[in-house]
Amino acid sequence: MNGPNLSVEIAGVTLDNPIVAASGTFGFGIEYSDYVDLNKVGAISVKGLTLEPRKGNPPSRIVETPSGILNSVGLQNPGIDHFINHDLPMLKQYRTKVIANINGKTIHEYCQMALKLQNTEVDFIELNISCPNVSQGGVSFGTDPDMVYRVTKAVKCCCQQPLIVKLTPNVRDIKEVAHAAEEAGADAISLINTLVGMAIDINTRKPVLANVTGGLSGPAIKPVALYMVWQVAQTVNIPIIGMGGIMTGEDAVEFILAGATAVAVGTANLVSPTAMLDVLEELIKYMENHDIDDIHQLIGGLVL
Amino acid sequence: MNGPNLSVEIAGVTLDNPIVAASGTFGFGIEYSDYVDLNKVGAISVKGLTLEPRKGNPPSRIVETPSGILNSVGLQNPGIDHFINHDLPMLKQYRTKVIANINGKTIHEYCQMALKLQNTEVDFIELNISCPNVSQGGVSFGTDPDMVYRVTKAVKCCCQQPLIVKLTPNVRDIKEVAHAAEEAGADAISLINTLVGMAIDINTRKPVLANVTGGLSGPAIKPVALYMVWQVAQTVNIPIIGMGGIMTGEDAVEFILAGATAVAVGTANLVSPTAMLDVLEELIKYMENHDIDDIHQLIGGLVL
Amino acid sequence: MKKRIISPIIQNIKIAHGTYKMTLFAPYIASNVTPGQFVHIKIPRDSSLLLRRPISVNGVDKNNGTIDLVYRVVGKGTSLLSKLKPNELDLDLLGPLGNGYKVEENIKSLWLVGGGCGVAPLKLAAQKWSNLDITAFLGFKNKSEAYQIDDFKNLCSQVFISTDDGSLGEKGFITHILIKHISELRPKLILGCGPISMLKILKQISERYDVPCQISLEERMGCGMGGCFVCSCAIGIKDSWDYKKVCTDGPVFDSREVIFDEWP
Amino acid sequence: MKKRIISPIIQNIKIAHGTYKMTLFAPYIASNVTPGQFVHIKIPRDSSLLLRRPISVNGVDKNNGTIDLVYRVVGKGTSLLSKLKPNELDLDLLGPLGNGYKVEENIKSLWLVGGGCGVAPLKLAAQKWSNLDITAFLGFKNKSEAYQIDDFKNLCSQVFISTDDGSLGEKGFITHILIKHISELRPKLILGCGPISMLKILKQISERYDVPCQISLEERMGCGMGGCFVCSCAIGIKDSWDYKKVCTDGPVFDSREVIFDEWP
Ligand SMILES: Cc1cc2nc3c(=O)[nH]c(=O)nc-3n(C[C@H](O)[C@H](O)[C@H](O)COP(=O)(O)OP(=O)(O)OC[C@H]3O[C@@H](n4cnc5c(N)ncnc54)[C@H](O)[C@@H]3O)c2cc1C
Ligand SMILES: Cc1cc2nc3c(=O)[nH]c(=O)nc-3n(C[C@H](O)[C@H](O)[C@H](O)COP(=O)(O)OP(=O)(O)OC[C@H]3O[C@@H](n4cnc5c(N)ncnc54)[C@H](O)[C@@H]3O)c2cc1C
Ligand SMILES: Cc1cc2nc3c(=O)[nH]c(=O)nc-3n(C[C@H](O)[C@H](O)[C@H](O)COP(=O)(O)O)c2cc1C
Ligand SMILES: Cc1cc2nc3c(=O)[nH]c(=O)nc-3n(C[C@H](O)[C@H](O)[C@H](O)COP(=O)(O)O)c2cc1C
Ligand code: FES
Ligand code: FES
Repeated sequence: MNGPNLSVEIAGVTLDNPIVAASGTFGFGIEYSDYVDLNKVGAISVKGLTLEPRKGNPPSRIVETPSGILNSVGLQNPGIDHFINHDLPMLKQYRTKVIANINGKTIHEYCQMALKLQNTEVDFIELNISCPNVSQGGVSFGTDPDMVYRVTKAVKCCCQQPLIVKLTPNVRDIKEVAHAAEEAGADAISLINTLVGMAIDINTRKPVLANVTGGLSGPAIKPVALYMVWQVAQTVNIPIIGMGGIMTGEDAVEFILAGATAVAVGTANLVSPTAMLDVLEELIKYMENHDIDDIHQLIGGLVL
Repeated sequence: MNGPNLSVEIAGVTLDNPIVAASGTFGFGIEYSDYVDLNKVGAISVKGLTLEPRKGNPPSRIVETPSGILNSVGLQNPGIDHFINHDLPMLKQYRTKVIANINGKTIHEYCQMALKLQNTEVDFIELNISCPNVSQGGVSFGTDPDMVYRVTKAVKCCCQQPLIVKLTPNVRDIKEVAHAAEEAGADAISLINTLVGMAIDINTRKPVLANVTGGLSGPAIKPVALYMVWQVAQTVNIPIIGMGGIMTGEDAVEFILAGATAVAVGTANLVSPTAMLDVLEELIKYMENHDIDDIHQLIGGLVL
Repeated sequence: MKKRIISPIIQNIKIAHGTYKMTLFAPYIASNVTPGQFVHIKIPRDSSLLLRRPISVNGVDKNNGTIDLVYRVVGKGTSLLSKLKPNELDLDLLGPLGNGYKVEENIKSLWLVGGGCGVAPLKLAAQKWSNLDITAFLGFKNKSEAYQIDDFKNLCSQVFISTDDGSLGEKGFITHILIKHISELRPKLILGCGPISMLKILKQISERYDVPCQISLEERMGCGMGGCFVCSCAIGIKDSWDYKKVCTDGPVFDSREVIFDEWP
Repeated sequence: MKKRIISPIIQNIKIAHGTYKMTLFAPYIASNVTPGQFVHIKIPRDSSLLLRRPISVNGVDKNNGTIDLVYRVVGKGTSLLSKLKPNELDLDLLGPLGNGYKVEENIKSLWLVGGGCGVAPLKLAAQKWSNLDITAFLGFKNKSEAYQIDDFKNLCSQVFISTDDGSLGEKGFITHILIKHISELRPKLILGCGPISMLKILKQISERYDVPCQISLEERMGCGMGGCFVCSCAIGIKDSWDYKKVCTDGPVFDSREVIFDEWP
């Protein structure tokens, strides 16, 4: 007998299954090919791209916290051109869908990147709007609904692929921001990005991260992420890619019940290279145990 | 030889040591007298009080999450009159300072409670402004700098004791809110309260908490709390009571280095009734190992 | 007085399907515990599991200073406990906690009604009040989940067993068997423990036949000391009840006072 | 090829103050590891500790399919490892990871310079290249922290030891001893591993005397596979460098390419 149906559609693109690699935690995919058959992953959101190559922040860039990690990579990446010419063709040998996670300092930069991605094999563009917007005095785009509207609208006008807007949790009301993205034409929402946090080395009295602060991810933030996904699911009509601390199939089920059409695995990839396949397998097992033959029977299935 | 000096002053009131019981996690203190010599705790912030007795939310009210807990007690308490007549006299048999944590649905209610506390032996009033403000359509007072200013100002006018304003982390910019509280006359700031979160039982498909959402606390949120305390310490000139996931003396040192004058222990009290004494002992050990003879040498001692 | 106790593990064995018995060295608790009281266990090793787990005391051996706990593996904490070996490490317990069952001097006969892991604390009651005339009604899902039946037979005048599938004793809920006997025998006091569905029926039965009944409630706990207000249960009379604390006001309550309608 | 391996613990013993040696059954790694490569270990039991810990391979026994790791207890993870007993559980490892030391065919003599736990991976180098003429310079804080000196003596032509306090070998930094010999002997290749302060001096020395030198760097890691970009170190030439990945581009780099100024 066949297993349950796992394929989901996001803005007209079909993913074989709802498991997505969260941006920044799975490189450009190829790094993991010793461990993972990339054909088995629904989609891969690649490391955050910028217009020019970026060195990123000085080390240390990571610190372990209780059931979480703080990172301050600072968007180290080889630049979007290198991605298009070098990494994308390698990744495109696999069935997995490719999400280009783009990061701009200005709206113009986002648009330039979207234009460069035209006529490439990229399946989705993911707008990461958590990074500080230099021209707005360092406040992150993603915390201001107006800015979210403007950047989404602008990129939507010049991008060919379906547009995913990735929300930051460092806001007062996630619904407001999600609503702004949908209004501006986003085809899907992904959330959450990391929470801002820090750690101090009490022997040196210095911050552990050279960048002082970092982004908190992992199981520690799962309850917050789940709440926000649920909130956004009640607000928008576009599909949601939920993430934040997903380590197991059971975690994935929670996010799907809360309203996510797909789920992304981030920190778990740092813990185990096969994390996504494990999550997928456990998700299938859960569905079989509960006689669920289509993932759509779970999406948004929370009972209040 | 004597140990290091641990006493700190907050708004003219001296605490024997900087360890405070976080509101809601240590009842009215007396519950713990089998385990803890209450004279040894710097201060106790009692369970959140309301004008009238409150039943609180239906069970389940607690769920464990990775390195954290979600709670949705819903401010069950016997009302401020019962506290003043019954609990306060018992607690006042001890040296520990008493912080009355008050919770109103309107500014008027906060003021009524502050007035009731006049001429009582309460040492501090702590304004918990994380609860939804009914007259403002359910948005929490604490997420809007204007409302924070107004409620703080109003209570400051009618309260006799030093006023601590307790901030919620569910905001975009904690500095803004802290600044508003200071401007309005707050004598101290305490932070952080819990982050909003949820958990789903994948077998019943229902939220685990009857109230659907709850507040996340414990080590999971420590990096976020520490970051916010550090941010606020750079913004205000009044003392800070830092909290969020403090389980050990080392955790306490991190918060003190980030700028907290005192630290509150919350979730750890649920894990171990002697948590505060353990934290205190470890703090002393750290100071001794590092030849620090006065806690003031640590406060704000982060090296950038 | 409640204490914090560091307790060596003497034995930890499987006694039924998914059910384990752990014997701990804890003389203070062995001497001071009342049936229905519980210990609050810190789960060792995995520091991501913050909360203690409440487990009732199942039996004591005052001479050896040991207590028995019987627990079902339902989640991460109990699964971790089930894997511990004797002397591998010491458990950190708080106890004895809560208010146990109360049997007045004038009571001569006692009915115990337990279901599933609710049978466990009743064994301590049978042990403590073994001088009384005890009738036990014990319900299990099936034969493989039944445990300690011989212990009850040794301590009680009469023991009735039922299983959902009839694989042991009578087939059906234990409350069905109870009801068959209650109209003729009219016991003076019932002590009950088990799943909420059973406790609801027990409350109805005891009210219908006007037999005093004490039941032990379960709720998710934090501190276990009355400090955090998370372990609430609705206690009082209809339209005039309050949330009481299972940890310090309970876990044992007079069944007439428990307002199950307020339970989700 | 990198693999994920579930590895039984064969032995886990203290070999010096704060320093442990763990022997694991991991035939695949024993057969495929190069000196300087490491395994990435999942810390068992405490699920609040998410990240794996990178530990270099210290020795191999291909016949028995075992590898040795030597590690210092510095924090929660290594402390937990140090308490594990043989056969208590299996460790989850990734490996062999990273680029190890490279010794070209034409090299006939080799100098190894190690400090503290940096001595550990050099033992595998001594083992692998024991047919060459090896001189080892090993520095420790004091006698009680020294380990595996006899092993080096068996594998190397000459072994120099120093300790900070002179309690074993010469007193002072090992780089001082190195400098005393380098001007006359001019080695063909130096392989170094140790604290960053030592590596900085090693880089200077090797540049001054124009001796090729490979050093192994440490940085906090995430994935260990090049996927997360957290393990950065500045590699290149002054004013034209990039952050490379310690996990896949390293941990071993040509010392001339390591830009220590960009290190915090
Ligand atoms: C007063 C009292 C006495 C009890 N005595 C026994 C006993 O003798 N034998 C026995 O098998 N069980 C007993 N229980 C239930 C037992 O506490 C739970 O089965 C256990 O805590 C589950 O832990 P876990 O980590 O395996 O499950 P998880 O689901 O992983 O636990 C997650 C959290 O939920 C709590 N929780 C889950 N189920 C329950 C429950 N039914 N009641 C209270 N908290 C729960 C846990 O304590 C923990 O905080 C008792 C409960 C109470 C309140
Ligand atoms: C390639 C490589 C090889 C290594 N080989 C050895 C070896 O053979 N023997 C040995 O004793 N040590 C070695 N180390 C250092 C070792 O990885 C750390 O000492 C260890 O991770 C500390 O873990 P902890 O949990 O005890 O410390 P904690 O401070 O509790 O660890 C917290 C986090 O910081 C990381 N961390 C802390 N110190 C270091 C460090 N010095 N380098 C990298 N990450 C660190 C941990 O991995 C963990 O993620 C090596 C490091 C690297 C990068
Ligand atoms: C090391 C690391 C790097 C990350 N880099 C990016 C990035 O470049 N772009 C982005 O949108 N999110 C980035 N993220 C955020 C993740 O994609 C994800 O939103 C977040 O980590 C929450 O999911 P998790 O808890 O499963 O990790 C990064 C996260 C980590 C841990
Ligand atoms: C069970 C519980 C009840 C709480 N009740 C209150 C309350 O009544 N008033 C309040 O200001 N904060 C309350 N809090 C928040 C704590 O005081 C504290 O701000 C928060 O838990 C973070 O600290 P921690 O991580 O050490 O627990 C409560 C927290 C918990 C866990
Ligand atoms: S568990 Fe804290 S009050 Fe009952
Ligand atoms: S540890 Fe992830 S890239 Fe090196």
